[in-house]
Amino acid sequence: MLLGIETLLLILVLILAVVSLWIRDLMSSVVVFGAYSFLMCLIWTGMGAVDVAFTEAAVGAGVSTVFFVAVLFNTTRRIQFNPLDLSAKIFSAILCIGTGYLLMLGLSDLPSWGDPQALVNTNVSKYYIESAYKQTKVPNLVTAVLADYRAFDTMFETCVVFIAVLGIFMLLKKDGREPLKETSAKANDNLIIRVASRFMVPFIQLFGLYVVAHGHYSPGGGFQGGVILGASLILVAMAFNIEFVKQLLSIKRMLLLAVIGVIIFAGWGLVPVFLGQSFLDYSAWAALLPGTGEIMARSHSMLAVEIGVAITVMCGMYGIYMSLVSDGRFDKGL
Amino acid sequence: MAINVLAVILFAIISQTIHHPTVQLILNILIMASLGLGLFFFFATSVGVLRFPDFFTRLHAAGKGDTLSTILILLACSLFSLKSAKTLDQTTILAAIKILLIINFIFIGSPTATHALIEAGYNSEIDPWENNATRN
Amino acid sequence: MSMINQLPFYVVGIPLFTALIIGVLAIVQPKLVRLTGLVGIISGAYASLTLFLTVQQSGTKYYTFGNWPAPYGIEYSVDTLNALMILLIYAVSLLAYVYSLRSVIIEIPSNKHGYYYTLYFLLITGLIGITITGDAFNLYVLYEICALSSYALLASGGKRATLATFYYLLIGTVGACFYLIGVAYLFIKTGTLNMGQLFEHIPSIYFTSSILVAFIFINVGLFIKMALFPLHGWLPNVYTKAPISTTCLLAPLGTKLSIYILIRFYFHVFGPEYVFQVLNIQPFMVWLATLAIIVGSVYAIFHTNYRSTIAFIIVAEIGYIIGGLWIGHPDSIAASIYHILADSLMTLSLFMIAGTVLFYLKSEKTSAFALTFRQLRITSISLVVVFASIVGIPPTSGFFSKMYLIKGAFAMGHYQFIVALLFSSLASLFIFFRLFEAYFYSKPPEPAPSIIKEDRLFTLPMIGVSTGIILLGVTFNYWFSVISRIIPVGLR
Amino acid sequence: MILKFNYVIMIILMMLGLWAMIAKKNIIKKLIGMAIFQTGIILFYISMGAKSGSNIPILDYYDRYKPIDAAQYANPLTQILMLTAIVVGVATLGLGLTLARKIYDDYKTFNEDEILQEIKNEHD
Repeated sequence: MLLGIETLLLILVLILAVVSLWIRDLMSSVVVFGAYSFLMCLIWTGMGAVDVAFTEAAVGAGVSTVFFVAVLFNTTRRIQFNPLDLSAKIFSAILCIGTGYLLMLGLSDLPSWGDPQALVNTNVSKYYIESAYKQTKVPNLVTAVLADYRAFDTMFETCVVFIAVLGIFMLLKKDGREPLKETSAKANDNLIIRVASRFMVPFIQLFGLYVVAHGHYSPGGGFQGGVILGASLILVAMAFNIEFVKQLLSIKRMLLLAVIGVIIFAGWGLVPVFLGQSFLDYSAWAALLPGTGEIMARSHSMLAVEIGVAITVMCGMYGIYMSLVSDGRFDKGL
Repeated sequence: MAINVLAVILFAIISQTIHHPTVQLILNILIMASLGLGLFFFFATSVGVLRFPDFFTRLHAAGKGDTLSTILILLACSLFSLKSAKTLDQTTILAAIKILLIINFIFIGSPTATHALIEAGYNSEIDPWENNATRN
Repeated sequence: MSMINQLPFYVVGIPLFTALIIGVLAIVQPKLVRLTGLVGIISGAYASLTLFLTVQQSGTKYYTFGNWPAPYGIEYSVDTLNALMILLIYAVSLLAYVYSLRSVIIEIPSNKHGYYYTLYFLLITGLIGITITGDAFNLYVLYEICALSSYALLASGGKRATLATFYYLLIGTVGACFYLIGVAYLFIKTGTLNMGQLFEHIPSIYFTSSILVAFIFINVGLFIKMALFPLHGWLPNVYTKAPISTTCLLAPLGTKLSIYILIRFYFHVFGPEYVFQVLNIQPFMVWLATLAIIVGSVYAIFHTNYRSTIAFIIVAEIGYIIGGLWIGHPDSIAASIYHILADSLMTLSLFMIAGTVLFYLKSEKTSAFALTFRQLRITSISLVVVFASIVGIPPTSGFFSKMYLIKGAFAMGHYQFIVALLFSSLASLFIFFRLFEAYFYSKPPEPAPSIIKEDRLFTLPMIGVSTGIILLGVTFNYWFSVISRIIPVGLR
Repeated sequence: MILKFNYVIMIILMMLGLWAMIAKKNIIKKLIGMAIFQTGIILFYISMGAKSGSNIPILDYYDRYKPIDAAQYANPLTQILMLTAIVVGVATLGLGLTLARKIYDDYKTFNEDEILQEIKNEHD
């Protein structure tokens, strides 16, 4: 049983969820939602899911809050008062209670919280725990399963980020010809913030690269590292202005890099097909990488694949933020 | 920054003698003291945020107290990870140093964020609180 | 590994890599985008045809990704039904792609064609992926690939499309999440995600509540995705506001493939024994399908906008397939699988006609169709063919599916379903005559000045799909024998 | 019941999210509800893979060559599934926010009632 701090956190999480839905100001609601995500990631750490917690801290609490703020910044944070719509409330309440009842129905059947003998923990996952290190020489089992056993999922997951950024471009990107809208944003000329971010950004990027490269041995990997790298660019865009960050990574190059990241992943998996093995069978790379056996070839391939993921995710987060904050014009922002 | 230098020197000193009972005792006391202080400052911060009258004073409490208490608690974590290790090897020291690096980030990031918030508040012309009771 | 053994990968890999190459070309050399797409889709179609023939000869094909054995890695298992569906997807997407070569130019601003086609091919990848995969979670990921790319493609249709797509995004996420909850309940009791292994584990937990919950949630999730009657609210709005180029691809495949996934879950995960014997909900589901048919037809009659009408015809057709499936007679199940093929082609044809008329007349009111019959010859011929199929006139494919659906329903005593089928036929006939009478009775309005009449890129796929509808009907015996072999032994 | 406390919380979170998606009039609130709904599911998966008294699924340096007791490490499989789900979630959120943004551009409001009112006015 894991009761203890997790129980307390779960209750807190519930309270925060209610507050973030109930509060009558969108910006506050978003900030509370960020806190909710962060507490959620503490719970997951408590349950031993450090990689998931890391991702949630970077994605849920960090970047998605920034996305929300980027949208609210250009629009409105006010919530209009609505007359009470009783029938809609009753309808939705019935629907939710129905769903909840159905879920509760299955509750009696589920194994208790933290039971190591439950079938979910013994069937397939046991095999991963026992043999992943022998077969791939990667001590972080999550990375091993993510980038090798279930690499096909991960490839499409990278595609999802790519689709998101492409879709947002498709919907939001404006032609240069359209007239500029007057925004209240003025160029950020605060010296302290500039100096501080100028000081921090290299370290953040270094840390991002470390997370990508050290994913084999510690929590982290392509997604987390990519999000951190993207966040560093977002920080530059916030502290300076969009023109400045566009000099570092232009929009066109960002899109190109986002594709290239997916191509690195998929292409790395495609090479074994040409060598007569199945897709994503990294052991075939042993023939191409000098001095590696089949096991080490898997280990190295995972690094290559994670780099691809990191590039795509970095460009994805950066691209989504830039589109949202400048409404697809890429001239002015937060 | 100075705290890092101090801590690294501390690591160097204790790395030879970590299992000595006196060293263990000192480490325990250090950990407990910094944890306790950190928690105290956190508590004070929360009280300040809740009780202070306006935006600027509240942020003052939040910015200062939060930074200091986080630093203290992280320091305690760093020392604890040293102390609880079975043997002192690369991994343990690396973990301890990583936590110290987080302290650096907090040390720079948190005051800057507070500054940005205060400036935003100032620009959007929030009236600072004045103690009318004493003036009259 | 020989080329033949790689085929299950090729059918997914070719559109994926085409999408990636287009993604690069869109930035580097936009002129090559459309040509690359054509090459990609034709080679994919060739691969799928080869796969279908191979599977016909040598039985189920297995493909493991990363060479990991089945429950540990992700596995594709392609049986005849799978291969048939993939063939269908390629046939439809080839025709829709050819059609889109012209229509995208009209509908999408020229600087976004590269993005559009990248998403288009990723959508095709997702559609094939959900059909072929043998892993319950991989299915979810690919569903999201489909969903996200379709949100972007659908919302590019302007002001009203954005709002419709926003609701579609919310409800689509709920559908996908419900599916994920269902999978969670299965996963927690069995500890595996591989469909084959799930099938082995499930008989031991037939009478637990968690499998019931899993069944309900997977069903509801997929019902949302396929727009079965009480959950169809999102469909008409989305399909009437979105660009034609997108709906030509998505409307024929999106909803029908969800039904196919459902069939797959019934047959190869829960097992027909659980679905048709342990659970006693057959009458309820058939009534639901009956209601779907009647409601869809009634709404279709009352709408005067052409695209709204066909959106509700889709809702009714989904009722056919679900009803035929739940009747549980081998004839009706085979007919409903056959109807997936037929209905995909019919929907494709309907939307192509909608596009041609819309681009030419700039209106899709039923009264405007008078001009269609006068001036757009090939369009009107395909309109006659497709409505013949929807109503169920013998040489077309719609007749055969309807006949066997009625046969199955008669054998199992679900007479209300037969009544609904006949009612729906009458309703379609009514809709067709409303379009047709305009030719005789209403005075044709002057067409808005428009350069696009019947472009060859419009007529070619329309002729193709009309031929397909008739061919599918004429070669009915072949398809039916292919399909009947797939139905699990317990149901034959 | 107390042993399955986590599942109860997860169910309540999902009900909250679903309720917000249907009943809330503000479309940004709807998106927050969607995110809460997704986190509920992620919590479900993660908590079914948790084992009491287990370590994080990273093999210690000293344990790598010993025979491994599976009960000692948390279930890695559920975590991988949820990593994917989180990334899918943020991608969906990004697209949802984009659509919300476009809706705001068109109708100058986030409020559902006002949008529907405006559509009705356009028709008349």
